[in-house]
Amino acid sequence: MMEALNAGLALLLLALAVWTIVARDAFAAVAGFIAYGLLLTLAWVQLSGVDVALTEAAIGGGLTGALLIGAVGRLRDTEATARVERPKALTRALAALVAGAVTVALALCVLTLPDPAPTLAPDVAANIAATGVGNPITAVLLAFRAMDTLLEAIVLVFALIGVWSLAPDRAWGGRPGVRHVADPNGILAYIARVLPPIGIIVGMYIFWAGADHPGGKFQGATILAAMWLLVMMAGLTDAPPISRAWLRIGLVAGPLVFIAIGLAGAVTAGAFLAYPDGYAKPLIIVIELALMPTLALILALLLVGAPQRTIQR
Amino acid sequence: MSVALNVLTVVAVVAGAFFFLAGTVGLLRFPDTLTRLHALTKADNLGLGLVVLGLLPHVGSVLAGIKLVAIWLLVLLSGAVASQLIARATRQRDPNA
Amino acid sequence: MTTTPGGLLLAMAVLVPFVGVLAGLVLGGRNPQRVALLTLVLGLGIAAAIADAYLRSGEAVVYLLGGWEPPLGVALRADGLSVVMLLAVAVVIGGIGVYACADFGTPPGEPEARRPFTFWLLLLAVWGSINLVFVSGDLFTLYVALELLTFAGVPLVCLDGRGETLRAALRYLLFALLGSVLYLLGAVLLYGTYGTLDIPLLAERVRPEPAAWAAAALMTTGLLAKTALFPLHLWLPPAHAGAPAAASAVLSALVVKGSWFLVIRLWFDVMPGVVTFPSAQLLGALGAAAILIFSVVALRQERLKLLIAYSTLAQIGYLFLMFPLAFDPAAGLLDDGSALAGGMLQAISHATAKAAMFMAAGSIYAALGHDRIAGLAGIARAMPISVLAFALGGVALMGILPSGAYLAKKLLLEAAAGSGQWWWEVVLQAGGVLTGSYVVLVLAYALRRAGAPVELKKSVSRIAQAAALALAVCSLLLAGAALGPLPRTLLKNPLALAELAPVLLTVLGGGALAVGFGFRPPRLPVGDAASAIGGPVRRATLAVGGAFERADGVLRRWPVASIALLLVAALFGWTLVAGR
Amino acid sequence: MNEATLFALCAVLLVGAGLYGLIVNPHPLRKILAFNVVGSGVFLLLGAIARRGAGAGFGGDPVPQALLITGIVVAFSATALAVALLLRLHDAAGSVTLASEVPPKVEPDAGSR
Repeated sequence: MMEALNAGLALLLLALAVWTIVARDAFAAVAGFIAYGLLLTLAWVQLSGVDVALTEAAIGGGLTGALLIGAVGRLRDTEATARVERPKALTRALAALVAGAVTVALALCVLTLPDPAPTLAPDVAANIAATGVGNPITAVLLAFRAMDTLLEAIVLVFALIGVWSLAPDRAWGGRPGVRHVADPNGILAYIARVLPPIGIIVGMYIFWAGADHPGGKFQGATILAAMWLLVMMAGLTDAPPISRAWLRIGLVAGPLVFIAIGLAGAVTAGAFLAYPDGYAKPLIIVIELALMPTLALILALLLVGAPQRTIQR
Repeated sequence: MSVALNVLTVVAVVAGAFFFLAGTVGLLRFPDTLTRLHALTKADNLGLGLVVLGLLPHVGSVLAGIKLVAIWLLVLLSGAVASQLIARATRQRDPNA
Repeated sequence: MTTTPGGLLLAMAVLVPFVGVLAGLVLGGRNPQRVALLTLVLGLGIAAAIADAYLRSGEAVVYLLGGWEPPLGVALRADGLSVVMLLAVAVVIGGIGVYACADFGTPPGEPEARRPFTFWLLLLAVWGSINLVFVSGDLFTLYVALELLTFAGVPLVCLDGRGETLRAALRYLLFALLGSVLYLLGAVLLYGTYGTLDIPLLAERVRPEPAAWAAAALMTTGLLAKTALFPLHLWLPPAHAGAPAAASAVLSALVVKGSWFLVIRLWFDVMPGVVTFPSAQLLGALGAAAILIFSVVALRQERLKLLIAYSTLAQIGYLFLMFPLAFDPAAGLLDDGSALAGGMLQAISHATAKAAMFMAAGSIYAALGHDRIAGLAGIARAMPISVLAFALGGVALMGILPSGAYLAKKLLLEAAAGSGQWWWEVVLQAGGVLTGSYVVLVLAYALRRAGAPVELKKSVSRIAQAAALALAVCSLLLAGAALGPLPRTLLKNPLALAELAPVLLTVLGGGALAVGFGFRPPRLPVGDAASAIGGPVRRATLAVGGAFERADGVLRRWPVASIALLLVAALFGWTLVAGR
Repeated sequence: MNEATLFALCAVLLVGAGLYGLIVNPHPLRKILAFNVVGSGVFLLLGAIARRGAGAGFGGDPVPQALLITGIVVAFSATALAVALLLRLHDAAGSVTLASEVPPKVEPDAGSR
């Protein structure tokens, strides 16, 4: 039964991926991709990766989908000219050939993966007690491979600097994106008042549960970002000018706290990003708590885009 | 008693599944965005509600029941947000739609 | 594996620039520049301290992050290669930073301006990321480092915000993403097969088998796409030629070196026993093709910055010649001997020289308001420092006395002779002559006397010009510095005829090529008799040059380039499987 | 066939389909979509590998699962930067074609506005 379901899921994933590639209309392709992202979440659950599933649903499906939907609307007028540039049949055949060859070679590699598979699960199990957290993913992300998590936060900061750097010179320091206007008494504004408190609680819960159960700062931060975006879209608030001091502080607070705790570890526990005995769990929670607002701000602002409106002096 | 509950479950879940089916058919067959939205929201609201209702007698604890109902309410809210945003985007692109 | 003395410095080499980015972002205003300049000094000190720690122990500096030992944890490692690159990058970034002060100051009266603000943050971002590439010992952390480097490099391309630079940046980003996803795919296969991503542990476990072959082919190809080795170069010329001079210097001198360095890590450290003789020959052949084609295309450019961009492409080819030379056929594996030393020396002198050349070209562009090569007459008198910097950079690229690259070339030639691969000796010598051709072409125009004194539209900061000159001198000084650890026998008497002959050959041969292939070659005082012979030759060279240029144009189309990418991967896979 | 092998093969096919789209779709937005398909294929392969490494009481090897979370976030950052760049190109140049720029010796001002 489960096998048939998995096979159906895999086929559906493939069909949606092919649709995303070959659909004539860009909007249809993006819609296909969002459905694909949601189905992928089910695949993660089937592969016992509930944490990954949450991340995929929040970021892979949700935020990426919203980003692409926004872009496709603004690029409608460019689709016709792009279609003219479509490569000739020979090129497409050649492309199919080389992509197919890579696929076959990869499939052969996959089928010859060693059995039993190499795994670090026993190492994680043997060392997780030292971190004080119950969720092995959190232990990997915040202790064993904490450097990757620090770098990931920095990746987001760089991406935001990159997006901001695309602003027209006159708009530097101003508000990003466009101002949304909606009927202040409309249903959207109503929902944008009702939903955020619930969303914030859910986001905090997912973060808090992440220490011992699936979840964590990232998934929580995405929900917070989504709530902020909803309030912006309902016209209840506007994106802040990028020169605001509180915003700049918020953007760097998480990584700086992370680095500071890491350096304190170098003094007290013998290594950068090490935690003194017995303090691992509280320090991990402090780091996650500091990272969450930063991540939520960056995720939301990456969606809003580059500053476009001239600053009012 | 348990027979009656089982009957309720079967009826409610089947009815919920029917609404999902109808919503999907509507999504595929209706001519424009707004009517498709109309079809979809029925699937979300009624379909999921009926499925949750059907499952309620079978949950082990009150907490699990509250969780199920909370899921339904959250889906209602998020569905409302999404359909509002989609409808607005549609109207902005084509005011006559 | 344990942490060694000075290990924390490795983390600092990465963290200090990153903290600089964060501090600049939060302080805002004109502070990013101040923070960056302060960090330049600090970072140079850290690089020097790492070099000191390495020289003291004579072994790789290692740091276990969080105290967790691989495979569970992540280790930072700096061997000789990393130390050399850390130092070189610190020097080059320092030079670029000084140069950029003239160009990227915040205008008075404005609280904060976009161009300077982002430039200084991105400069530090590039630095921290590339340092991470040099010191990371984990293939996934290296993936993140590569992405960081790309995200920092792409916005530098389009700092000016013109449509064509935005297009160049988007092409760069998309092709680089394609490259990094192939790299990640290879890393995933390695984890699935060997259960670790740590480089020393992988080196122990990797065996020649399908997953290792596929991973090597995919990762190498992905990295080549990010390095812009022929034929995967579609993104580089417009991106490097369109960026502001200081940004071009960063991109050309440093950013492409990150992925190049990872190819070395992969081939020499992760799978020296997996790579085969034919695969190393293939890598060298791509390099040789890059040297030949792009040198000729460079000669046909009308604009100085495009010429330098194409010269970067040719020099990238040069950097891959060491792979076949380092292959030890007897043992059937890559051997890190004199070929590797030569290749590293080549990379450093290219980094310093290319930064100097882009900076000099930027100064000339700013002063003249254009960078048409044909319109450079008289500039040598008006801007002697910049022209000198360009010339010295050119000398370093040509690999003639007295430059560090000369020693690099000798080392590579020695390796070629030692392994009996005479064909690479030909390529090495021809490459020097080809490089000579476009340097001579530019200098021939720049040194020409103008009818009237050149009118400069804008005076260019002397400090900026001096920074370019200083970097160019650095690339020459490397010769002296490298003589320390290298065997004395390499260079006995620099004034002996045997040493001077190649210099003359390179310059004169280069001059001949410049006349033959140049799009608008310098006019020579030749009589009718000479032009009667010259005519047919010139027609032939024009035809060849045109053909190369068209080939370059075809290869820079997206579908062609991306199919070429997968074909290169397939070729590497095939040479790895069939070549043993 | 167990679920790990099934989804690993599915992942490989996704990579192939995405690579094809990345080559032939001329519109940059479609290339970004195709890149995301390739990326998710690579992630799914790593997920399948994690599942194969189940043990010590975990349903999957936690290390690759943690890498996946980092990978998904990095891919999102890349997508956000690419989309912002694309939209800015659209505003500045009016077209979004990636075709080679016109060589400056023919028409010096081509491509800019």
